[in-house]
Amino acid sequence: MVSDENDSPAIGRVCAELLQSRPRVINVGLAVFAIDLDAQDVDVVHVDWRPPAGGDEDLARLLSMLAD
Amino acid sequence: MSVTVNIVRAGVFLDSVVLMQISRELTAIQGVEDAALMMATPANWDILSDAGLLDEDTMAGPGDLLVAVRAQDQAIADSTLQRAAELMERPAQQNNTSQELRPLTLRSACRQLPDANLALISVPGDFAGAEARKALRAGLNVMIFSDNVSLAEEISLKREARDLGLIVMGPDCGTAIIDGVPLAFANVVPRGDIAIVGASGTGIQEVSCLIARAGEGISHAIGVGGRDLTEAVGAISTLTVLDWLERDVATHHIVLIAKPPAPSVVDQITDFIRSSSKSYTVCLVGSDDLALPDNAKLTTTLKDAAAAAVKNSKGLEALPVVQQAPAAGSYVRGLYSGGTLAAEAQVVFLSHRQPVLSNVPVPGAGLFTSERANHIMIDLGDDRFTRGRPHPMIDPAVRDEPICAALSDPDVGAVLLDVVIGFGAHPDPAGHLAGLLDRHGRSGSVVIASVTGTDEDPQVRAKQVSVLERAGVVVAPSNADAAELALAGLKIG
Amino acid sequence: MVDTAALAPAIRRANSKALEILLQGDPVLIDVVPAKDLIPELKEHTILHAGPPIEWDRMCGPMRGAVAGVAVFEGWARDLDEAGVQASKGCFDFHPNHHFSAVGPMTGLTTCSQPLLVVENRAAGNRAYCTVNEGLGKVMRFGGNDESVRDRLAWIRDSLGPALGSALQCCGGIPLRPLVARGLTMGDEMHQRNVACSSLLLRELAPALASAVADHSDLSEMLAFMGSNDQFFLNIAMAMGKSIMDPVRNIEQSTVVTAMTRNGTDFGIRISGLGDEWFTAPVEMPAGLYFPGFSAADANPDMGDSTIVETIGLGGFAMAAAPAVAGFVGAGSVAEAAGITARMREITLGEHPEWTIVSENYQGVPTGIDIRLVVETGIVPTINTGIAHREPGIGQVGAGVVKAPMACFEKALRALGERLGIS
Amino acid sequence: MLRAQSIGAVAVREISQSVAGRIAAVFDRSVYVDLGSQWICIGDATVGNGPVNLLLEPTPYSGVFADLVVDQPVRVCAGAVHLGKRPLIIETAAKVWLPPLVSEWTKESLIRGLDALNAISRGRAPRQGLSVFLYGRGSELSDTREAHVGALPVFELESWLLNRLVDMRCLEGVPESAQQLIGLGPGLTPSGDDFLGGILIALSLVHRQDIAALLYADLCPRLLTRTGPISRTHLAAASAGQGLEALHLAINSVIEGNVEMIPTRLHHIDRIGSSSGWDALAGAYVVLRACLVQPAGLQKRPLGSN
Repeated sequence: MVSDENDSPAIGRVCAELLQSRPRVINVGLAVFAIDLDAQDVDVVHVDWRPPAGGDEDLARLLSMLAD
Repeated sequence: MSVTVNIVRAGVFLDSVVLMQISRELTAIQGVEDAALMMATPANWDILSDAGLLDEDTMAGPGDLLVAVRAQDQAIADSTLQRAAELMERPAQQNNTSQELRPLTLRSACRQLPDANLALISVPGDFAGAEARKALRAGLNVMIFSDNVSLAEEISLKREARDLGLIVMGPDCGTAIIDGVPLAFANVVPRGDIAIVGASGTGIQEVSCLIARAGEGISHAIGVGGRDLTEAVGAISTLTVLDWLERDVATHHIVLIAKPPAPSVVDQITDFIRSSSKSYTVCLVGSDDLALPDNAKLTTTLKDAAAAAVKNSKGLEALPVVQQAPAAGSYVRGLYSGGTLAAEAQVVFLSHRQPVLSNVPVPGAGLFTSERANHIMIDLGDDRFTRGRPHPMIDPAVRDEPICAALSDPDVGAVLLDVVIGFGAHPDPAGHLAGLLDRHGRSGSVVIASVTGTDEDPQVRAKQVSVLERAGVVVAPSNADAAELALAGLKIG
Repeated sequence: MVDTAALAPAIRRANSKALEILLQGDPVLIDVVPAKDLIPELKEHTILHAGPPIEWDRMCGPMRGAVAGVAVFEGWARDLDEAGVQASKGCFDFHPNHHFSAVGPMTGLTTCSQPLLVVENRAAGNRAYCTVNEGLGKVMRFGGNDESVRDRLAWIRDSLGPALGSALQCCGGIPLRPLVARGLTMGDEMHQRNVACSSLLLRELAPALASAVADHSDLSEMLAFMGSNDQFFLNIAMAMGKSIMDPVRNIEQSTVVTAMTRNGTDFGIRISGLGDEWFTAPVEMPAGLYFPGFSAADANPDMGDSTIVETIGLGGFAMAAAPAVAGFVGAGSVAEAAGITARMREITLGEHPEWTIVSENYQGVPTGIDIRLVVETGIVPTINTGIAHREPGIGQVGAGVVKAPMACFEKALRALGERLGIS
Repeated sequence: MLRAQSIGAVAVREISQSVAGRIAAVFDRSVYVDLGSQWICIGDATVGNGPVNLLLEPTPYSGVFADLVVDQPVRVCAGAVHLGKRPLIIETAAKVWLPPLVSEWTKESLIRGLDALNAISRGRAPRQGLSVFLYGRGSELSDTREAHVGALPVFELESWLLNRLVDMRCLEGVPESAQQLIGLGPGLTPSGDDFLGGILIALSLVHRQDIAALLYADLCPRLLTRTGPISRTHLAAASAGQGLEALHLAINSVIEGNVEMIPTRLHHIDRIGSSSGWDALAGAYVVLRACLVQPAGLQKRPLGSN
């Protein structure tokens, strides 16, 4: 199965969809925000984020240009 | 009449230390006269028998573990045995916790939560743009908590979001309440029909909490970032939110909190409001220079904005009497974790014709450089202070040194502080402050604070207030009131 | 001025195409044929080896041992010493298997008279080759080179190879896609563990083999050889991997890895969008389980073309399907096995629709390694591997896992940046 | 794949003589394996060296034993132990651990050591168990049941040891009451067993394996019915003069009068079970103190180094 990111992004979602239902959150960064959301029974997935390319700035810059 | 019960666990071997801990815990239970966990050897059999801990029907061999309890009644004895069984299981349970593999990338997180609709990004600013872009391309709305995101990046992200029918909240946006769910730095406020759209976090927090304290509620609160109303960004996110709110049936009134917008975006905003079916309060902290349509009211402080938004603003007016000794110094030093709160304090001072300096000056205030003999309002959440350090709302210790310096400054008569609670904030900022004041000792200056929050917040506003009051801090009902009190204190002197 | 905004969509399209070709691969084992009949370039004194290109002076012990052994086997040298002298004088022509649609396990030596398994990818129409598995213990792929090793090679050349060839022709070939799918549900990951697939293959092949071999004692010997060798299928899986990945090569702007391989000295990868260039870095030492009497001190650095199976999403990538193999990783719990596969999902573009993992609710194995994801996450492919003794002629001393070196992927990413004009 | 970093002599023997067994007990950091005639303990480095212990090389994985369940099969094959159904494979070839030797010592060094141990253990030893005998008579100083029950047997055992140590002509048998110590008191290995183990080990260290053999021969038939299998395992090793490394180091520092080392060594004693280390030390103390009482005229063999 080809994963989503190979398809074109979901352009033209129903506007204001964000305000019409409880948020479902992907948390990238401070874990405390995910913990708070989880405590409120909000669907949340925390990303164990770390700097891309182990912090190598050159590679990170290159990646940012090549990234989807 | 005491009751003795035994259970035998054949072939169960628990570590000696664990056996001892369980014995201790059982003996400490109310109503338990004696308890022991021992290997059921003949020698121990005698010991337990002498201690009245042996049920004569119990059968066990030397390789078995015997749990023996003597308690006041059967119920206590049984529940104690139950507890013993639980405690004996505990190590096994700990072992069984399988480490859940957390996704390392936004991409794999999306696979885990395919119907996600929002990415909350709080990675260092240098990386936030890249993560936000990935989120947008995965069809997610984005809230960028991170600061230190470049203007060019912000513009490019917001344009991309607009094209995708999505929104970028922030950057440097600490607060949102969406469909009743507080995100990042936000307070637990009742649901209601007032929406708040603001440049930055603490302004939204203050207004939403004041509205809650006046007995009304919030439909949504959205932070759009401090630069959204600049000419460069062109109010992209603000206009998106206003558009969404226009169609949101839960919202009847909208509070827009902003710094004075760029002339080029003023028209867009006022045109939108004019054509809107809803009513508005526009809070331009520090400026009353804006012509608005009839369905909008202009205010210059957060407190006035809250009062204008609610139907009955009685709950917002009580001011405490200053009980402190007259201040010795002549100037007020405001040390803020919230930028909009620092701006509001300047507005209050300017309205009393008191000149004031700040690192984030409102129109009419001067830019603080290094001169001290002035009223000075510092925003410690400003990018310049937070690069590489936690925000003062997460780690109040960031503010310790400036507070001590202000308290030791003979020119300073009153120290003005904000204490912001709610999700995301420090678990006990008042306690931290009280501890600091206690260590620093009393000095001539008055410490005046307000607590932005509600009693439903995890830290509980009432408790924070009482901790501060016990520490000798004068606590005002709102940030604007705190600034008023600081001036009043000086006037008494 | 490069239009960087157009890059991402172009890469996405290229990778979609790469993944499509990868997932459509339909490998069928069709024949066993002497190498010289398949690869015209494979003349006398030409030796194909595992991994990226390497010359004699940089070869590791086991590979040198195998070179000496194969030279004697082919009759180019009277004994091992003479073979060694010839090698050091440059009498042999060395090339990677990968340059000739071939792969080989461990030392991976391929020479003209050895019979090769032929796998045809019926979706793309290409073929790939691999030698027949020699069994366990002292074998040439682990650098073994004594008489017993050469005798077995001769038997494979003269008896088993031709018999397998006839049998396969007789039964019309064996489709590998469904066979591997079944093997995965039976606990194989096709690198470290091939018990199920070897058995399934034998079951398919036995009737045809019985018709092809007239002499009962010969047949019995062949069945015993294949039946006693749990890894017999490994070489077929490798040829299969090569046949699937070769058509994925040379797709402009694609960041998909088309080959990973090692020669005991260097680890090398190829990227679809970067043609046939090798990006190499020093190979790492495997970590794993040693046979009694051996330890990490005896181990040779990682070696072999077998990493082609990881390249298509098997081996370490399919660890969750084969918890038994996780024992080689360390504590070896089922959760750890699943964890390795989950980590590989972070660096791959898709999942195989038919090769599924039962315990993961029939999720497909992660496949299509994207160098961008490897560099970004810092997660390198996990590879299941056998461990050879560092001295020539001793053979396998253990099995374990090894990480692909990150430097290969970084080099490739930089090269891609240059190629696209954005370095 | 796990590897042993060190292995006790008893464990080596058991593994070499066994082909199969079962998981007998599972703890966070160790498992006991029943190999038929004897149990051995497989654990991480925190378990410490000992005669029945196989210590694993450090691994990056936690909860190595988490999936093992009591009664799962154990197989020994080509020097590797396969634990459980999955199995967890442990390569056992490793350095064999033997107890450290006692270096140069004299009666004076022993007096110094015993005085220091006595002084330090007062207030430092755990209240439960039998460690009270390190500094007192037990029943007067402790309110634990095991100390009360153990007071008489300890006294009789000590008298017997004294007679046996000082008088080569003494043929007195092991006092009947000694068996009351078997399986006495709290802990996975009851305190009385640890105490007896300490006596056996100390007897070996002062070269009185003859007395140790006598005592163990008397205790042995009763162990099966009076205490559990883990105690039996440790007592069997103690009868050969081997105990946990921490215990040996502590006893050695006492015999050598290495007063500065004693507090550190007692720290390591703390880590053996809840009181097991101290109970064993108390047993050793009883033996060592009896050694001092030897009237000069009756001393048949010089106190010297081994």
